[in-house]
Formats: sequence, C-alpha cells, structure tokens
Amino acid sequence: MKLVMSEEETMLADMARGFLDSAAPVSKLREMRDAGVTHDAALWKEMADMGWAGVLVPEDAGGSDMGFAAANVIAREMGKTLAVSPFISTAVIAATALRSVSDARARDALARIASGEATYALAVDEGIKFDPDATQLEAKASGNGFTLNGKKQFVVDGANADRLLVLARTENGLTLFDIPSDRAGIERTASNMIDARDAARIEFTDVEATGDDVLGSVDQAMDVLRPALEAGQAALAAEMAGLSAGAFEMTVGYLKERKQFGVEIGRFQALQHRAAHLWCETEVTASAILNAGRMLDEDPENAGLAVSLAKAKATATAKLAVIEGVQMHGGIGMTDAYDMGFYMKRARVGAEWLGDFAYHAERVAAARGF
Amino acid sequence: MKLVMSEEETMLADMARGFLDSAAPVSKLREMRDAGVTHDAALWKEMADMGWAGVLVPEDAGGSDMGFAAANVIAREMGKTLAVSPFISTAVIAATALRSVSDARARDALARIASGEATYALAVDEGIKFDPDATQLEAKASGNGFTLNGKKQFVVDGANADRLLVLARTENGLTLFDIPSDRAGIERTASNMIDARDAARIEFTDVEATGDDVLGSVDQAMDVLRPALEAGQAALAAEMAGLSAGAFEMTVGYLKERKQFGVEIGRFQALQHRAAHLWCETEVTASAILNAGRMLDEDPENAGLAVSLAKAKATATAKLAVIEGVQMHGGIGMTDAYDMGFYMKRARVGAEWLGDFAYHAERVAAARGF
Amino acid sequence: MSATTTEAFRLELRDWLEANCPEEMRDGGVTEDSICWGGKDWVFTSEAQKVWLERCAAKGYTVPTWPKEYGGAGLSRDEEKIFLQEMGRINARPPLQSFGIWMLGPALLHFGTHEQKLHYLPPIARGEIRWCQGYSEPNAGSDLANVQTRGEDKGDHWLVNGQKIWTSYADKADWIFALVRTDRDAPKHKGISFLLCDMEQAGVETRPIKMISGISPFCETFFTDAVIPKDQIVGEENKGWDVAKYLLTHEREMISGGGQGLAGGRAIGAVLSDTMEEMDATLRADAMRCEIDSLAIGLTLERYKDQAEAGQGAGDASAMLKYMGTELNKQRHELMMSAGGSDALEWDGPLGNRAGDWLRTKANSIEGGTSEVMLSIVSRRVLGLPA
Amino acid sequence: MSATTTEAFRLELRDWLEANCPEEMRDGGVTEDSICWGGKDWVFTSEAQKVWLERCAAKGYTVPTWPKEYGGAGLSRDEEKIFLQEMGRINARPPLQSFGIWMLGPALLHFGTHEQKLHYLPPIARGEIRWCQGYSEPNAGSDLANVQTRGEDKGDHWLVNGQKIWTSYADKADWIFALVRTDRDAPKHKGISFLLCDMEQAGVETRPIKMISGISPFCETFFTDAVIPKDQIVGEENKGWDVAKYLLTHEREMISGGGQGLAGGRAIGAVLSDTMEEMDATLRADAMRCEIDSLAIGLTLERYKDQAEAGQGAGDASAMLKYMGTELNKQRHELMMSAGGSDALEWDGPLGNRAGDWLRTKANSIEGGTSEVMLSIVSRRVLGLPA
Repeated sequence: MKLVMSEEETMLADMARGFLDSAAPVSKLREMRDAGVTHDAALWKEMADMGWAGVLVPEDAGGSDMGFAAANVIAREMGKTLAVSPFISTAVIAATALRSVSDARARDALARIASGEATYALAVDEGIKFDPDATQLEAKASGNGFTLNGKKQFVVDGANADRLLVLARTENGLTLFDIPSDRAGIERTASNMIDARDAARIEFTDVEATGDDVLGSVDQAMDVLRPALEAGQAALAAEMAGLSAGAFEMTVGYLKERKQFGVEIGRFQALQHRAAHLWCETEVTASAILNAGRMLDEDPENAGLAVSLAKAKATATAKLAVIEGVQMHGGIGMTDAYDMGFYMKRARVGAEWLGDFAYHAERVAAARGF
Repeated sequence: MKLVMSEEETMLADMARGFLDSAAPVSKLREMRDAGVTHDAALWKEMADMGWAGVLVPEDAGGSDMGFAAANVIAREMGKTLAVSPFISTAVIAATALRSVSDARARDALARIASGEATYALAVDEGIKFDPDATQLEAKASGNGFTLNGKKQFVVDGANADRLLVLARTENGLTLFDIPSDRAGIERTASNMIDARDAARIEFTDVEATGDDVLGSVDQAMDVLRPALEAGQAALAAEMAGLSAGAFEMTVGYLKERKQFGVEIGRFQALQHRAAHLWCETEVTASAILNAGRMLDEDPENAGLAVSLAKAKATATAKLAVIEGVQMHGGIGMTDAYDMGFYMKRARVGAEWLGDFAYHAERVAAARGF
Repeated sequence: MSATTTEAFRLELRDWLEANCPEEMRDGGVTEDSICWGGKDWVFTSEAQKVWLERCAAKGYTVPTWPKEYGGAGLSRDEEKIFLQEMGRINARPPLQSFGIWMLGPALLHFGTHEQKLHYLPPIARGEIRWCQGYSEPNAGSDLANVQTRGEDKGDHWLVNGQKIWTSYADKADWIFALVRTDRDAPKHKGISFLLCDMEQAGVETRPIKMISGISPFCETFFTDAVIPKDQIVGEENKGWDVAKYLLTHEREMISGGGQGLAGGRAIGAVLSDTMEEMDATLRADAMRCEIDSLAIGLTLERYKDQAEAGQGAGDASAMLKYMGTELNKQRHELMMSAGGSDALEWDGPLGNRAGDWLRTKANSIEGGTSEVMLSIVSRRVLGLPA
Repeated sequence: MSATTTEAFRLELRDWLEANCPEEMRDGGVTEDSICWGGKDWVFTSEAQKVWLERCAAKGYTVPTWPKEYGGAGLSRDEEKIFLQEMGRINARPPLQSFGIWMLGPALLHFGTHEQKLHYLPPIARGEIRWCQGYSEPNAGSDLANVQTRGEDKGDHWLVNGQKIWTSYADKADWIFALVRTDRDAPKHKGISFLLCDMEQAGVETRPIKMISGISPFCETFFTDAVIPKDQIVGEENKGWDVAKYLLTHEREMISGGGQGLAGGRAIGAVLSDTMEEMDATLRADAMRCEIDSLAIGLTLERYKDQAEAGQGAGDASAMLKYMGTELNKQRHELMMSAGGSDALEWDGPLGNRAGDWLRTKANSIEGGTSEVMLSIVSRRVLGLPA
C-alpha cells in the first residue's frame, strides 16, 4: 500500500480541477442558491459522461470502476469549489451498496447510476444525529412485502433524488430498501439548508414495498450498508479536505494581497504562524484521506478505523480552516458577497452528515482499544 | 460583595511580597531541594509571627482572623516565588476544620497553629486521584475508641507535619481524626516529589485512636472536612494563580531582553499574541480567585461552585503559563540552573492536589445543572 | 450606601417592577426579535413593549446610571447591581437597547458640553432617536484611524464627503456619530473630529450589506456634500480620536458582555442538554471548559466594574474582555451547533435561527476591533512589549 | 519488487529473526534504559544486548537501508517496511540507536567522499564509534547560522576555538560533527564548514548540563586550540551550511517520529487506561483527539517516505512533521501525567520515570529548531508569505 498519489490519480485530479473550475466554481453554487435550485441535471450528466457517476460501477455495467481512492480524488476536487452534485449520495454510497448485491436488478441500477439516469439519496437519520442503530422507521411485513411508516430527516440530496435507500426496522433487525422517491405514501419536504444544498425531511405513510425492493437480505441491512457508509464517509472527508484547501488558498491569497497599517497582512507573524499551523493540519488530513481510500480499495473489511480517522480529522480541519478563513478576512469575510461564508456553511453541514467528529472519534477509540 | 481588592488586602499583599522576596525567593526552594530538605521551621515561625499561620484562627485563640480572601492573598504571593511552607495544610485546611468544631481542644489546637507550634497535614488520598468518597482506610470501633488500618498517599506536608488529619471509614460513614503523626503504628515515607516539596505515603497499622481524636462527629466527617477542603482548594488555586503570575513575569522579562536574529524576541508578533493571550487568562483567573475568597467569607454554604471554578481555571492557566514559559525561554528554560522548571513542576503537583481539572470541572458542571 | 438604604431601594424597586412590568415583558427577551431599539420609525411589536418603554423612560430606568437631568435615574453602582438583580428576578426584558445608550451616551457624558447633553441624551433615554456609528471605512479594516471621509471647513459648518462601512443598522437609524478627517495635513491620529450628523438630510445615503447569516445588520453609508453644523462636534476639533478611543472601550465591553447576555445566564451545558439527551465525552468536555471560561469572564466583567467604581480604571484591559468574551461566544455557538445536529442546519428550522445566530457570532471577533488588534493592544500597552 | 520476492524476503527475515533475536530483546525496548547507544566506552546492559547488536551488525540490520559496502543491508523502501513490520511483530528492540545512524550517516551518504564513507560509516553501523552533534552555541538560540566557533586555517589543519551547547550526550561520545566558522568575512551562512572532530584529543572539553528532568542528556563542549585535519571536512570549505540544512531535515523527522516511537505503537487511550480505571470525559475527549492526531501524523510520516521513494521530495515540509510531531508528543505526555495522578508526581515512583519523560518532552519543541522556527519555515518557504 503506497501513500502516494499515483500518476493516474494525479491526472484525474488535474482533469477534475480543470472541469470544475469552469463548470462548477463557487459562483455556480451562488447562482443556484439565489435561484432556489439545489440540483443541476445537466451538470450531473456532464459529470456522468466523464465517468464520475460510474466511478464505482463495474465496467460491465457501463462504469469506469476507478475505485474508492479515485472517488476520493474527485470528491476532494469538488470540495475545493463547493461543486453541487449528488456524487456522494449516488456515485459513492448507492453504487457501493448496489455493488455488494450481485443480482440483475442491482446491475441495472448500477448501469443507470453510471449513465447519470438515476440519482439516489440515503435516508438514515431520524433524530438530530447520525445513528443508524437507533432506526425506528418501521417496515412491517404484510403479505409478500412490507409497509413502511415513519420519518426521516437530513436526507441529503433527498428532495431531488430519483430513488431512496431507506433504512427501516424489520422484525429481527434492520433492512435496507431501494425504492423510487415518487412511490405512493412518500412525502418529501425540502429543507432550507444553510449550505444551499439539497436535503429533505421525508414522511413515509403506509408505503408499500415488495421483497424486490430489499437491497441485500431482510434484517441484514448492515452487510450492504456498512461498506456504503464507509465509502460515503471517506468521500465526504475528502470533500471536506478539498473544502479546507479551497478556503485556505483563498485565505493565503488574501494575506498576500490585503494591506493594513501600510503592509500586507501576511507579514504579520501572528497570522503567519496561524496560517502555517493550518497548513500543517491540512497536510496531515490529506494523509488520512489518502489512507482511507487505499484501505477501502485494498483491505475493505478493515477500513473502518481509516475511514473514521479521515472523517474526524477532516471535520476538525475544515472547522479550523473556515474559522481562520473568516477571521483573517475580517469584515469582508462575513459578507454574503464574498465566497468564504459558503465554505463555512458547507463545512458545518459536512461536519454533521454521516457522523460528526464525536461519533467518529469514538469509533477511532473503539478500534484502537479504548 | 465587591470584586475588588480592599485597601487592607492590597497592603497585606505588598507586605507579603516584600517578605517573601527576601526570605523565600525561588533560590530558597532550590537550596532546600539541593539539601534534601522539605520544611524550614524557622521560616514558618517567621510567617506565624506575621500572623499568617493564624490567618483563619479566631483572635481569642491568638489568631489574626483575617478571613479566606486574605488567606488567598497570602497564598497567591507565596505562589509567585514558590515559597515553601505548610501554609495551606496547616493555616488553611486544618484551621478551617478546627474552627468548625467549638470545643476547648479545638481551640487549643487553633492556638498552637496560630503560634506556629503545630503543623498539620491532611491525609485523604488513597488512590492516584483525589476522591474522598472512595476512602477505604478503616477505623474500626474497639472499646471506647477506634483502630485504624490502611494506607494514604500524596499526603502533602505529611513527612514533616506534627499532626495528621486522617479521613477514615467508620461503620456508617466517614470520620475525620486529628492525631499526632508520631503515634504508634504510623509509618511515614517521604515521597521524592518532583516539586521538591513535602509529601508522604503513610501506612496505618493498628493505630489506636480515642473518641477525643475525632474531629467533629463520628460518621460525619464532611461537616468538618467540606469547608476545610473548599478553603484549601481556594488557597491552592490562589497559589497557582501566583505561580502563573511569577512564571509569566519571568517570561515577559525574557521576551524584552533576549535577542535573536538581531532583535528582542518580544518584537515577534506571534510571541506577543501568545503572551497577551496568556495575560488575558491570568486576569480572568484572578477574578475567579477573588470571587472564591469573597464567597468563602460571605456565603460559605454556597461557595462550592466558586471554589471549583477557581481551582479548575487556575490549574488550566498555570499549565499554559509554564508550558509557554519554558517554550519561550527555549533551551535555557529546560535547564535545572534556570528557575522556570521549578514553576513547571510545582504547577503539575498543584494541578493534582485536592482535585484535578477534571474533578473540579465536573463539580462546576454539576453546580450549573449539567 | 448603608444596608438599610440598600434594602429600602430594593423593596421599592421590586414593588414598582411588580406593578409596572407587563407580563409579556417577563420572558427574558434574549432573542434578536424581542429587542426594542426605538427611534423615529420604530414600530412596537406589542402594546406591552410600548408601555414598558414609556414607564421605564419616565423613571429613568432605560439608562439607570445616567444623571436624572439627562433622562437617567442617577443610580449608584450598588443600586445598579440591585436594579439588574431585580430585573433578572422577574426575567424582565431590557426596555430599550441602542447604540445611543451603549456608545454615544457615555461619550457625551464624558466629552460633551452641558448643552449637548441636555439636547441629545434625553431623546436617547426615551427611545425617540436611534443612533448608529460611523467609524470604519472601506480598505481601512483594523486601521481605524485611517479615516478618509473628509470634512471641509465652511465657516459655520463642515461639508462632508466620503464613505463609511459596517455602520450597524444605519438603515434604521436617525442620526449617526462619525469620525471625519478635518485636517488633512496633520498626522493620522491628529486630524480627526467626532461629528454628529442627522441622517434625514440630503447627501446621506445608506445601503444594507447582506451578511453570511442572511441578514443585514450592517450598512454602507455615503456622504455627499452633507452639511454638519459646527456645534455638532463632540470634544475639540481634530481631537476626535480621543473620543473614539474612549468609546471603543465601551464598545468592547459591550460586545464582550453581549456574548454572555445572549445565553440569558443559562449554563451552556444546560442549553446543550435541551437538544442532546446525553452529551458525548467530546461535547461534555468542551461544554465544561466553556462554562468555566464563561463564569470566569463574567466575574471579570463584574470585577472591572467594581474596580472602576473604586477609581481603579481598567484602561486597556477592556481589550482583554473584548477578546476573551467574543472568542468564548464563538465557541459557545459552535457547541450549540454541535448539540443541535441536523436540526440546526436549516434556516428557520426546528431550532429557529440557531444557524444564523452562530454565523453572526463570527463577526464578534472582528467588529469593534479584531481579536488580533486586541492582543496587540494588550501586548504593547499592558505588557509593554516593543512594537 | 514483485509480490513473490517480497514474500520470500519476509519469510527469510522472519526465520532469521526467530533464530537470532534473543528472548530478552523482545520487549519492545521503549524505555530510555533499554537503548543501546554503542561507542568506545559502551557497557552492554546484558549479554543479550551485545549478541543482538553483533548479529544485526553482521547482517547490516543496524542500518538496513545503507549500502552493503558501508555496513548496511542495502534494503529497498519496500524491504525496509517489511523489516520494520517483522521487527515489530516479535516486539524486537532496535539493536542500536545513535546520532551517527540518524544524522551523520545520512549527511555522509549525501555529501561525503567514497573514502570518508568507507572510513566513518562501518564503525557507526557496528556501534563502535558514538557521535554527537555540535551545532548550537550560547546566545545563538534559534539563529543556528550565528556560529562564533572559529577555525583558523593552518595549512593542513584548522585550529578550532569556541563553545558549543546542547551537544547531546557529548560526555559519552567519541567524535563530534560541528559547524565551525572558517571565513569570518563572508556573509553569515557562507563562511561555515562542517567538520568532524575526535573528542579524545587535547583541547576538547565537555561538561554536562543538568536539565529540569533531573538528567543531563545535553552538554556544553569547549574547543581550545583543537586540531582538525583538513580531510575531516564534509562537503566543501565554507559550504557547511548546506550540509547542516540537509541534516536538520533528518533531525526534524527523527524528533517528530521519535514521539510516536516512544509510545511503542500503543494507543494513547490504552496507555492511559493502564492507570485510570475509567477515564473522565475531559481526559477521554483529549485522548481521542490525541489519538486521531497521532495516527494522522504517523500516516503523514509514511506518506512522505513513500513520496520520497517516488521522487517527490518533502523538502521544507519536514518542518511540518517536526512541529506537529513534537507538539503532539508534549500533549501525549501531559495526558499521561494526568492519568498517572499523584503516582506520577514522584521521581522514580510507582510509574518509574514518567515525570522525567514528561519533562523531557518539553525540549522536543525546542531542540532541532523550535516550533516557532518550524512555523516560520512553513510560512515562508511553503506558503510563500513575505518575510
């Protein structure tokens, strides 16, 4: 296992960088926010055409099958410009879940993901914190199928997704359902999120599901969901690392250009040392991200520690990066007209999604024996 | 309740400062350490003559009865030069315990404290952390008295003290004994402490105690001990605040005088801001100390929160002060020949004694309803 | 003040409050919406708010420590403490908050003429005139003395041209107090005057700035040949920087104290427990540290006030309060966001404006002098480290 | 290296270790006492320590990546990883640790002549000669290039006079590598040479410095007309600063990595649990943060090594590792002191030298370039902020 970017990965990053700088800069997020729009189907189609939607889809299902480290590379670049897309929900989480099921239905679903035809959202949270084990939404056996009743919140990409992966409680455990988002009894309410991205609260009232809608086995959701969650958490960590890098780049640029008391503020040693410390944190975070990608690709059964380490560290670093970013910019950093606020808000949402710092810190501790 | 030093308190501080600078500067601690000595009877006699030993002893027992805030003022000044004395053990903790018992024996004991004749040590800890409730040392009823068996550790001032306050488990609770340290069955082993101060491990083997040796009531130790502990914790917090001030003064002096790369290092903004931050912490700590003294004097029944706040904050600030002190001094701060190391070591011992940061933080939280 | 007098004042006040504070005004009023700012265009949110302001103004209780002749109640520091305790006891809302009370008032009391005090202070105390502050300018940032807005001497008035930024609620204010350069040849700090300007006149325009929290508490304010009569100066001509410095101290104490006040005195751990059934170790540890700092900073504010009363000025140490208080408030809101989880991530979600409040706190360590400027002030003026 | 070769190397090595590593040397050896430093005056603490060193030296395993002709085993980066994994698997002590291995060796491999390498490296690899470092001088502090120790050109040798400080274990070393000013007229960085000096000769005196931890790992070393032959220079005359900079990078990586190594790979939370039955929220939260940083910094060390092998030099980023690693190590030992409670407050108490180790770590962020210098390096050379 080499903790160094391969040539292919570097090329992928450069290519992504080029595309995103023109197709999805921060100003694109601003436009969408101002227009009250949280999904750009055309942009996602372009990403699909570049192989991003199918980054984890096997080649025989039309995917590019580049692996988890590559998915992280793409997510990281997206983070730098806060590109809006259902990449993590669809291309990472849903694709990983579907991959671990080897039936024709799953293969078709993967093909639709790779082509960009189908987008997904994962409906797990029911309380204010990520806690799959606490799932209460009930899938009651009825005839050959199930009837779903309950509520989900913070379903990221849930207002626009074509399909939902719904975690539900069944008689002897948890079961994951893969159902279209327009099925009768599903009521989606878009949340007005601070990061201007898509998330929804969803109510399930007597929603009918068949055995075919179950992903994996009944009562065994975690067999399918665990790898999907880990892949998603790693990609989200990568996105947040990219976000930190984007905010940091903006901040260092400002330090070099902004003058106060007659000199560039970047000459003030107190700011220099804080900026240097922040850079150190971003470097260390980058190692954790790279390691998580490698572990998912090379030793997926044992990737839990690496993934939680990456998510915890990326969350802490992103928080520092945006706080320092705003503070070092001064008043202008607080204005809506400047982009730094977008980074701060996205960092906060990313901090909560798929488990916050405390959640992953506890997982690191457990994996390390304390 | 006024959070401002009274004229008397300012005078007391000035007087103490003058005395300690000449009679107990840091070099005195160094001499004692090098000589393997942890108590200076002559110095303590001088302090007694100034009324310090009797600071909490009623005037009719020969004390100066200046109150808890005044005791804090003295402790704070002692902290600045790391003056060695059994002040907190004897003049604060033991005197407060004895004060809350209104019998002739206690009055005599207080008189001996005030005159400097008798020194005390409090034997509470049995494990590595302060935890009075976990006391296991047993005082078994036997005839009209008790037989004590068990062990104590980290008995501060215990190797030299004339008398010991021993917390023991009796049939229906905890009981506090006041016994001479040379009673048969008591074996004291001086601990080789990093701060070069007196602390001992003490074994009690079939130590006989009478009903007269009980301070307060049997099974009701906390009635007497709680106020004594709170007074001791507040004074220790004050000592640590003084310690922080002493270390800080030394550090700022060094910043102004030491040159590197051709200029005083105090010109480097990164160090300036860290020094300024540290000063802010010492200021805020000073308020907590002053408040604890006022509460103990004016509303002792409700002083618990104020005391734990003071100890927690003073511990955190002292830690920062000595870490920054050593770091800003560079290599020389790490040498034994320089005084900063003494501050660092005393700060560590003070952090543990009578409850560490976590202990007092939990008490603050409990008092504040979470 | 003797204990007897104290007790008498307390009882009298308690009766008055019981009789005069409307029930609706006894909810603590810790949200942005509940504030009564006053001013010509003020629309009371309820009859109770109006009545409460009028009754307090009549007694001088909107500005309890100001002299009676200027609209205050002339309370001593001890009486003020009792006043705050009794207001707190029934959880009464402050009847009026304004930059006039916090900032211009103290400056006028210190530097103004008797006529100016009589003219400007009572309308502030009654909530009739709302003031805003014109200090910062574009590109000046932390370098506050870098004032480019220019006042040309026209005999009986100055003709003012220039631009101010971060003028809090300027779009809702009636008058502005501003730093204006009245001598372009003098050194930076020596050519500034502190002027009072009616914003209704021609030549004063204001434009709200939208912030990351989604609201616009700040504005840009433009002066184009605005006329300011010569008697609308506070202090001497070209000595406005002295007034500004004095006032900054007040502002800093206000911002630092504001942080505490927003939480309505509840322990942070209790606030977090509202949304978290059980705090995890990380959050609990952070909450305890935050609470300890909160209490210690609160006590420091009290100590400085007591010292001031005892004639021991805090001076530049107010920079400390500003720094510590605002950084703490930022931390406090970070913890509240953590405890709110995904409920806190929506604008106007189940936790109201928690996210907006959190984002708003990020300005605390910038406005009124950045944390970095505060630390430099402490470093130089308190510690005496070389510049 | 193919997977097959890798596996073959691993199995061969495993067999060798099984057969050759004495049982007593399989305790991880994480305490200061267990280190084998070597040198002329070295007294082995056990026969096992001696045997282990000899067997490793014979295979080149004291310096596994050095070329075979200079006493190493010529292992590739992949083989080295396997070597470390297999050593770790049986918890084997490092057979030899020394400044010769960590510092002079890499410098000679990069800047030395073939003759110098043949002459100096094998005795280092065999633990026969113990080296120390003479960089810092009194009053120079972080300004390392401020070298006052002077070498006078006497044709075939330099006559050296001056004083070095913080010369680690100089009282136990046989030779010293030192920065000496050989051109007093050149600019600060341009007149320094990197010289090798036998400490047994007349004119070299050394005096231990007692540290706050109670021990004396550092010395002062005095040169009085000490003779250093001209062939005992590394690199060119007056270009010693290049060697010094190269070497500092190694030192920084060593110090940063050392922090990790001392804990023997155990999680900090597990170490704390040795003395604490149940961690309180504060300690647990700190332990989790510390563990996260530990792992992330450890991975970064790995990443930089992998990058170096791939030809992507880390360069000035080693300053980052030094800064992060040493600050973390300080925190780690603070936590260990907390967890040790009063048992940790005694010299040689129930927890051994825990307090001494804690105090020792405070030097980590000073020696080899302070944290402040590291941050300035990052600021200027990595971020490109103006000096």
